[in-house]
Amino acid sequence: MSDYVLETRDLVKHFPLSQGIVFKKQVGAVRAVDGINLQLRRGETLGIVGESGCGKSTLARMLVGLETPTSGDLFVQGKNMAKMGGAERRRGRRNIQLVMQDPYTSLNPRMTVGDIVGEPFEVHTDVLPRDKRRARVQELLALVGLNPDHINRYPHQFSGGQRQRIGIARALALNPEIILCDEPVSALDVSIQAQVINLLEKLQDELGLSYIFIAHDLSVVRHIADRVAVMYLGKVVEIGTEDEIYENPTHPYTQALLSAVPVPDPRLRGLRDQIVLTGDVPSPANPPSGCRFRTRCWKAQDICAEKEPVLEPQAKSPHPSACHFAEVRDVVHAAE
Amino acid sequence: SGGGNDSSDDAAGQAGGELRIYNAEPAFLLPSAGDDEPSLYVIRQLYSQLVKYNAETGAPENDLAESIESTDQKLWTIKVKSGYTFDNGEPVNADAFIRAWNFAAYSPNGQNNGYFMKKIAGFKDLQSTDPDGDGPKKAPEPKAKELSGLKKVDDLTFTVELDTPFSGFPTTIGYPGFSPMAKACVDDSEKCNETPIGNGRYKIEGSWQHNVGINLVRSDTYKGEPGKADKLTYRIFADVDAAYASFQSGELDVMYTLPPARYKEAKSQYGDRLFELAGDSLTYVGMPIYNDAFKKKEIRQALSLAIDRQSIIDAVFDGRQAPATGFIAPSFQGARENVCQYCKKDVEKAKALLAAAGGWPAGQKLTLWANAGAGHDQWLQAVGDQIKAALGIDYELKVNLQFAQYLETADAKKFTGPFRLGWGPDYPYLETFLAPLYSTGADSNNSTYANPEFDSLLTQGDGANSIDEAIPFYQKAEDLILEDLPVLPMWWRKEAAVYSENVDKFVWNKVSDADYGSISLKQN
Amino acid sequence: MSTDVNVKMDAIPGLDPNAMPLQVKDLHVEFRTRNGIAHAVNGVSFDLQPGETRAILGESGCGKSVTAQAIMGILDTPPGFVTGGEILYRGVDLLKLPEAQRRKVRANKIAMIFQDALSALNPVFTVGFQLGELFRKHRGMSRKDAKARSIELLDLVKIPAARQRVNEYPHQFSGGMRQRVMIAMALALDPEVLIADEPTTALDVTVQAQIMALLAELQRERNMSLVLITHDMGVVADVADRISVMYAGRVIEEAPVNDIYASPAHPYTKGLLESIPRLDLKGQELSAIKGLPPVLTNIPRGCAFNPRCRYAQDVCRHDPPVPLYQVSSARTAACHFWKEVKGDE
Amino acid sequence: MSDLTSAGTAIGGAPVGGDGPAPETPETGGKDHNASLWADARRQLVRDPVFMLSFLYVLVVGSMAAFPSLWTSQDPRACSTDRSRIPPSGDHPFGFDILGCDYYSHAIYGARPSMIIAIMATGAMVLIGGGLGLLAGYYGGWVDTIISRVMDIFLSLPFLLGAIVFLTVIKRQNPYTIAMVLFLLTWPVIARIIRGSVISGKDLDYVQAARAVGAGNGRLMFRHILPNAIAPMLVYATIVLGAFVAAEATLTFLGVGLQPPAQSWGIMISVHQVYFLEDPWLLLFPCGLLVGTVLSFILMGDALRDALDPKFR
Amino acid sequence: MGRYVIRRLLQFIPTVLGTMFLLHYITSLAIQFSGNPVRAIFGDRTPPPALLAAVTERLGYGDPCLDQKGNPCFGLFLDRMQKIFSLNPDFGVNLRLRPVTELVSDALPYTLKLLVIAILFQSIVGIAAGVWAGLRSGSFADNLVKISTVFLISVPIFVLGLVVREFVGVKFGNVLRGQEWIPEVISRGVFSPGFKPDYPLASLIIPGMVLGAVSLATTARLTRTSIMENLRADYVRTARAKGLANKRVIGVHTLRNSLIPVITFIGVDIGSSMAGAVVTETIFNVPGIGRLVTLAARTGESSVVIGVVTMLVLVVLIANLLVDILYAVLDPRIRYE
Ligand SMILES: Nc1ncnc2c1ncn2[C@@H]1O[C@H](COP(=O)(O)OP(=O)(O)OP(=O)(O)O)[C@@H](O)[C@H]1O
Ligand SMILES: Nc1ncnc2c1ncn2[C@@H]1O[C@H](COP(=O)(O)OP(=O)(O)OP(=O)(O)O)[C@@H](O)[C@H]1O
Ligand SMILES: [Mg+2]
Ligand SMILES: [Mg+2]
Repeated sequence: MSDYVLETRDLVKHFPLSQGIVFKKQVGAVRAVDGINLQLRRGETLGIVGESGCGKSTLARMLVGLETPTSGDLFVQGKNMAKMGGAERRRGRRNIQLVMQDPYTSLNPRMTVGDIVGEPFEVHTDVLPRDKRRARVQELLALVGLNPDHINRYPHQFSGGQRQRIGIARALALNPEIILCDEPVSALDVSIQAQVINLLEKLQDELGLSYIFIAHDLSVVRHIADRVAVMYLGKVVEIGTEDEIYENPTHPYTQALLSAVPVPDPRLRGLRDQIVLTGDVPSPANPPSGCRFRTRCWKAQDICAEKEPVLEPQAKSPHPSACHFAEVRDVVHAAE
Repeated sequence: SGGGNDSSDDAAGQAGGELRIYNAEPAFLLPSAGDDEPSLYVIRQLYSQLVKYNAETGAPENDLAESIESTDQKLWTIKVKSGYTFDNGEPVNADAFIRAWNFAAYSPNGQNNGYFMKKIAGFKDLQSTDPDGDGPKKAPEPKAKELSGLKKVDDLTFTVELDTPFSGFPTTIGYPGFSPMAKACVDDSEKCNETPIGNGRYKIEGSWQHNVGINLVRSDTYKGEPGKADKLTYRIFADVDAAYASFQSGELDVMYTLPPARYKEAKSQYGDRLFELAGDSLTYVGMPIYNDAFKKKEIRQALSLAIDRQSIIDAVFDGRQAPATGFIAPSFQGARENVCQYCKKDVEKAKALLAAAGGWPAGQKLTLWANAGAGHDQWLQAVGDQIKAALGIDYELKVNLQFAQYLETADAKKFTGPFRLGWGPDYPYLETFLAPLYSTGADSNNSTYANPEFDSLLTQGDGANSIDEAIPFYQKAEDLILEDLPVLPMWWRKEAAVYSENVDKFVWNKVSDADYGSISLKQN
Repeated sequence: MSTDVNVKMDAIPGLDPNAMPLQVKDLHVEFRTRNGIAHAVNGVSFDLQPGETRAILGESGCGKSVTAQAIMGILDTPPGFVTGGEILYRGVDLLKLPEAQRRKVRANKIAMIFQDALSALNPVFTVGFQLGELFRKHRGMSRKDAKARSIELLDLVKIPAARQRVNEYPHQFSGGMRQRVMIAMALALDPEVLIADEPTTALDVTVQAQIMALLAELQRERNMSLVLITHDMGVVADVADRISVMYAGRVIEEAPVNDIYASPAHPYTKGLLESIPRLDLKGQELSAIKGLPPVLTNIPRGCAFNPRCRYAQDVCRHDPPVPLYQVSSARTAACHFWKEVKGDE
Repeated sequence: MSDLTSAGTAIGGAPVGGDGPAPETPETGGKDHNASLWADARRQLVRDPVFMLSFLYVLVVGSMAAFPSLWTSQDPRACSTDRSRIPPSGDHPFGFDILGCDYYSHAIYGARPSMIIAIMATGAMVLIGGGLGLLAGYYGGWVDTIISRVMDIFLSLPFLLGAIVFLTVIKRQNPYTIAMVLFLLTWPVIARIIRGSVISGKDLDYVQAARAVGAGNGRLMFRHILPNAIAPMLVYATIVLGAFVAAEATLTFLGVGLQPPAQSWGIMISVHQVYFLEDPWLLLFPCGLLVGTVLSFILMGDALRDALDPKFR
Repeated sequence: MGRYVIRRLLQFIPTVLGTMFLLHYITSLAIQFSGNPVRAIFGDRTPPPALLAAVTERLGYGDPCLDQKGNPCFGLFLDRMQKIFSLNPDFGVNLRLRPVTELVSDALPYTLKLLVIAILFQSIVGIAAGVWAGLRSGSFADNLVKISTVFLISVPIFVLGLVVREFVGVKFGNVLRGQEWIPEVISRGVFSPGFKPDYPLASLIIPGMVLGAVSLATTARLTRTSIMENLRADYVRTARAKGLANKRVIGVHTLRNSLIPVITFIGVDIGSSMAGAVVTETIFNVPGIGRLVTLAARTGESSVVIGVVTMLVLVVLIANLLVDILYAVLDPRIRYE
């Protein structure tokens, strides 16, 4: 049963939209996350990609307990979080830690690095006796490649990349098994980004961590992920191993997304099979009927408006893909 | 209108022009209700009474009255001159007076000047009484609606019967509270308050513009001596300093008072045009005789002797007060000079008296009381300083009660130390300085002084056949309180008025103060 | 009505229609701040042929936007000051022109698109007003005509229902739409040069593709020269003709697009290219540039890149590589060891 | 292997360009400086002559209030009407007031009530107003609704009018009651400021990060949210402190403030304002002291604002 | 937009009721603890108890709950509310038997005029000074505005008022009044030491300016910072890049955005200006609301205090509403929420 360190079943988060003058009544909801099933294996990295606003962060926030799901279940090591008692749940939560997107805003500017990294110990006082904490913090700093002597410095005395390392050290403090990275490098410069990715990979090797890695940048996800889930408007539209998604995408949205990624090679100019989507992402408060992607899809037929495709392997898709007309198309290597 | 241009240049000055007058906001323009200075200043021009006072001597002279006579000082017969009318044409006759006085006395009408009717027989029956004493929702109707002491004889004659004989009665009825009132006015007194229906030298133009001004014009129908100026324009100010600024800017012709701090300046700047006169308003420091600490008269005498009144007057009032040397205003008939032997500072004697009385309880502070926001704290503090310096009694001030609460404290006899209060005469008769303040159980006897000898002297004075006969009794009564000092008389207000260059002849009535109707303006 | 009516560029003395539309020579810009003088641009030179796309590449803070602002003449002064160099538009040094004349060059001849379209559009005026303003002030059109032209422009940049949307406010548009509005605004007066400062950084990849495609199409139609500022090596590879790579306020390498990607001649360019995750390197560690970008108030002596450079020798710590080394006829690089770098594959 | 550990040592002062924020979140740039905010601010303030002068002045006034006997050996209550309004002289640098009390010692002793009122009212405002603002902003929902409505009620009472009504009712006008009334009428302002900062602060990334780690409400509020809200509050508090010193005088002028024989600058001014044409020094000395104090506080607040606001660097 | 207004209006109700109850309770406490305000109208003369009782009853201070210390007098409050919110609003009478509605309708026009002058003065001069300083930050102009505004803020308003009345109204005015050629509106109207019924508007100009002085300082400072901030905004840069003239860049693109916080301030400040009118009206003898309420509070006329302050609160709230609407007009981001 617990093959998975983490599993979600039909996880849903709706943000109510209310209206009314005196008594507020709910008139609808932003369906930020709308029924998501994911499994994360031990030691694996699951990448999640998707356009801005598709619900990636909301999903991440539910996983770490910052947001209560509207419905659905979250299993950590086979145990349902919702059914756990307070203390047990707290212990369960420790197992999932978060690395946030922006290293400039996610560290309290008024706390020293030592305080920031040591905060988990102050909150979960049973983890480590007080006198051992400082040494542990220094160990953590060393682990993420920072000078342990800098324990009394403030975040602003560090560069972006270093700050992101502080954030990672904080996430590691409680010895979690799962680390959730919500766009951990998108705020960093290209030259710095690589440092952080290298560190994350190193830590996974050393500590046997499982990652959920959320990103905009498809090439980064490809570099780090074992499996990739593609999200569109609160739903996963395609999921598979990194090879399956990048080499053999079957969902039109995944194909469009991949084809839009610029390739840093001028020789491929004009040779790539670029699919330029028209129109904007519809509002999650009022998603299209049936297949949510149909408004921008070049394959859309009547059925797409009527029937919502399910996320499972299709006739022409060996891996799960939520499209009635799923079909492999090589967009990355079009030229070759 | 009312042109005086053709008439010759007589001594009283020419008629005409607009006199711009400083005033504070009156409380009421209804003669039965207005009892404060600003109200009276307007009402006196709108209404005339049975009696008026001689500007120089203050002696009462018949005005609307043809005659006022009595044989026993108890039943008075009053004849009214004929031909006088109200602004609305109603005649001024015996009914007009009876109507007005009944209206004032009937307590549900809530007229402030009802108080002045209380010597008239039957007054008690017009007061609603509260049987259980703690105020049911609606007070019961009084027993009667009309004063039994008022009787109409004929159209122009009526009789007034008093409860007890009172020789000063004819003097008192010059007070505007005794004005006649038109029927229309009594019927709709609220309207009459806004747009008075008077019988005086002036009548209102438009109606009362609250907080802004009141405009009067000379009444054409008035049969007596007409007013000088064509118009009297009262400008209403909430703050004397602001008014003085207006005066300095040439926007006012007469100010009947001055901001205390500007007295010196006004004196040097306006010279002759600063009118000064010893006044008759007393400021006193009452002694709570009901409090053990003040029971001994030596204590009261010692306190009085510790105070240097003149020096306080110089420091705080720029000399604008006259130290009190007795209980009766110096300008009043029957007043004597320097009768108060305890009103001069004499530290040695004060100490001796204090010692004789057994001294002041050690460590106890003397609490000096005054009402808030009226500028009394300054001089009271000086009084405290002087007592402290002379007798070593430390003091504290209790000056934060608003007037209403302060007066309630007075009524409830809850003062814990000397308290400041003032007294202005109701009528130019020396009795007004004695009976209401010191006779046993009198309304304004806030010190609870009680001396049967004093009371009987007053009764004898009231029953005397003439004022001249009455005065010695009153003086003897004054002698008693001069020794007992139920209150420490502090000073008499000095009237100080300024007038502008436009004013030709300034007239100040000894009793009723600035007489705007008689002030003439320069004509050019 | 406006003084800007019928701009006669010939009025500018020395204007040479055959000269290059834009040429920047040894531009220097500094910011005088409380923490010292920040040398944001230290000798930037490049030129631009008609119809050409010039990419300016570099990481955050290297002075790309400041260069663009200096060209437009919209630096915040103070604290920013142009302290040297020339900016030539068709042979005329814009820096020497009086403000009134310089103003006529803006939008008419050289226009600019900003990075963050939401903050670059005035939130309190409708899109139509902000577009129409250009026609009214520069072309003296009436309100009505200006509006009609605005609608045409919105159509041009493929905004659906332009007629209605012209009366809406910027916050009512999506990110991609706003950027289109910015483009429309820049193209309104048919400029010869368009400077696009990271036009797609804030956008999703799918939208980025739309915008880049649109820009390319419009550029082709109008034979406009384009200065494309970005830090995305991928975007550049697709559209640029020539590339200038900036580091610490200087152009450290300048070359035709293919040459740079094939064989970078500066270790920084090389590092940048190597740090991009690539398919063939999957599973391996990425090669990162070590260290941190320099602080502009305190740029290292010698070659600014020397503390992070794996080729650095003593000479790099003392002598700045000025002037640039001519790598080939069309290429320059600011590295003493460009040969080694280029050969070291 | 990458050589990352050495990178940290390369950093000296505050990083400028290279460490700039991500393009998507330009406004976070200021955050860079936050931690050293106070250190930076202090450094800047010490160099600011206006601030230092104001600070010095406030120190002087503060010491008058705390230790009046340091400044004068005269008893301000030793008065004699014989010396009324004698102009300044060597022995009595401020002369005598209307009751013949030494004006200089009155001014010295008068500092205390003014300062007590200002400090107590500001203190209560910061603690209670700030606390309520914190609760309202942090918990939102009905807590916020109730606190906000109460705030509205107190805010809609015009300040001076409210003070007059309250003080005439209270009757006991001493520094404490006046401070209380000033507090009652002004706490919503601070509460609003704090509420605003808390609302914007509680969604900050680092607060979310702490919450994700499992931090409780108390920790989030006091460790993470509040420290950030303190800067704007402090700036405002300084300015308000000055305003309160002036308010004491105005209330006294309106007759609802302190009453003699208490000593305060407000009393000195309102008692002697009528003499300002005749003996202007009677007004000038207390007014000068008062205006100086208010000015100092406001200038301090201004300097603080500039020093704390990264935008003005 | 309409919704927005309605919502704001509905939000008023608890505020207004709450404020009225607060005032009601305070004034009831005042009567409970310090006694019958009616007593004051008889002054030094102690009135016969029957007379006092009669007058008390007539003026509406006869409710027995006013004798119980601490009693919030809900019944009385409900009675009052009923009268106030009936078809013929009745706020009661003052001690001189004048209806409060009449008192307010007499006084309000003066205060409103004063306010309008103050606000005009404060906005025009304040914004002009703020823009001037903001455009030249660090220059002499900037420092001048900075210093003079702080100074204005720190001088108590009554001292300012007195000095202005004596030196501008009296002294300088007298010089003008000596000059034949100066029109009377100026010499006798504008430069008078206080309100004059003959020049009901002109004579309010200087008092209005004094009233506006304090807020003027704040307005100027706010405008200055706002301008300085907005000058750095990206869209201002865009406007420059569009080749617009400097005048337009500032006048159109910077100013409107900068004025949004200023207008909010001015709106919120109306309440405190009303309060400031207490002092100004006293010094310049303006028969307005401020004076009315001060006197009423002193004499404990609770009906007047409640009536006047309630109406003031309404004015303040309505002003705030107007500002909110104006705000929405100026800032479309709010309008379309
Ligand atoms: N607290 C909230 N209340 C209402 N709506 C919300 C809330 N948080 C998120 N949303 C909405 O839910 C949707 C998903 O947001 P989310 O932040 O998860 O997107 P994302 O995929 O992380 O986007 P990005 O790539 O921009 O970070 C968005 O439309 C967003 O507006
Ligand atoms: N107004 C300013 N005041 C002070 N310094 C400034 C100002 N504008 C820019 N700078 C500094 O100039 C340097 C270059 O900034 P610039 O905006 O050109 O960077 P960029 O290359 O465009 O970076 P990005 O990719 O982040 O947009 C930076 O260090 C920045 O801090
Ligand atoms: Mg996100
Ligand atoms: Mg930039």
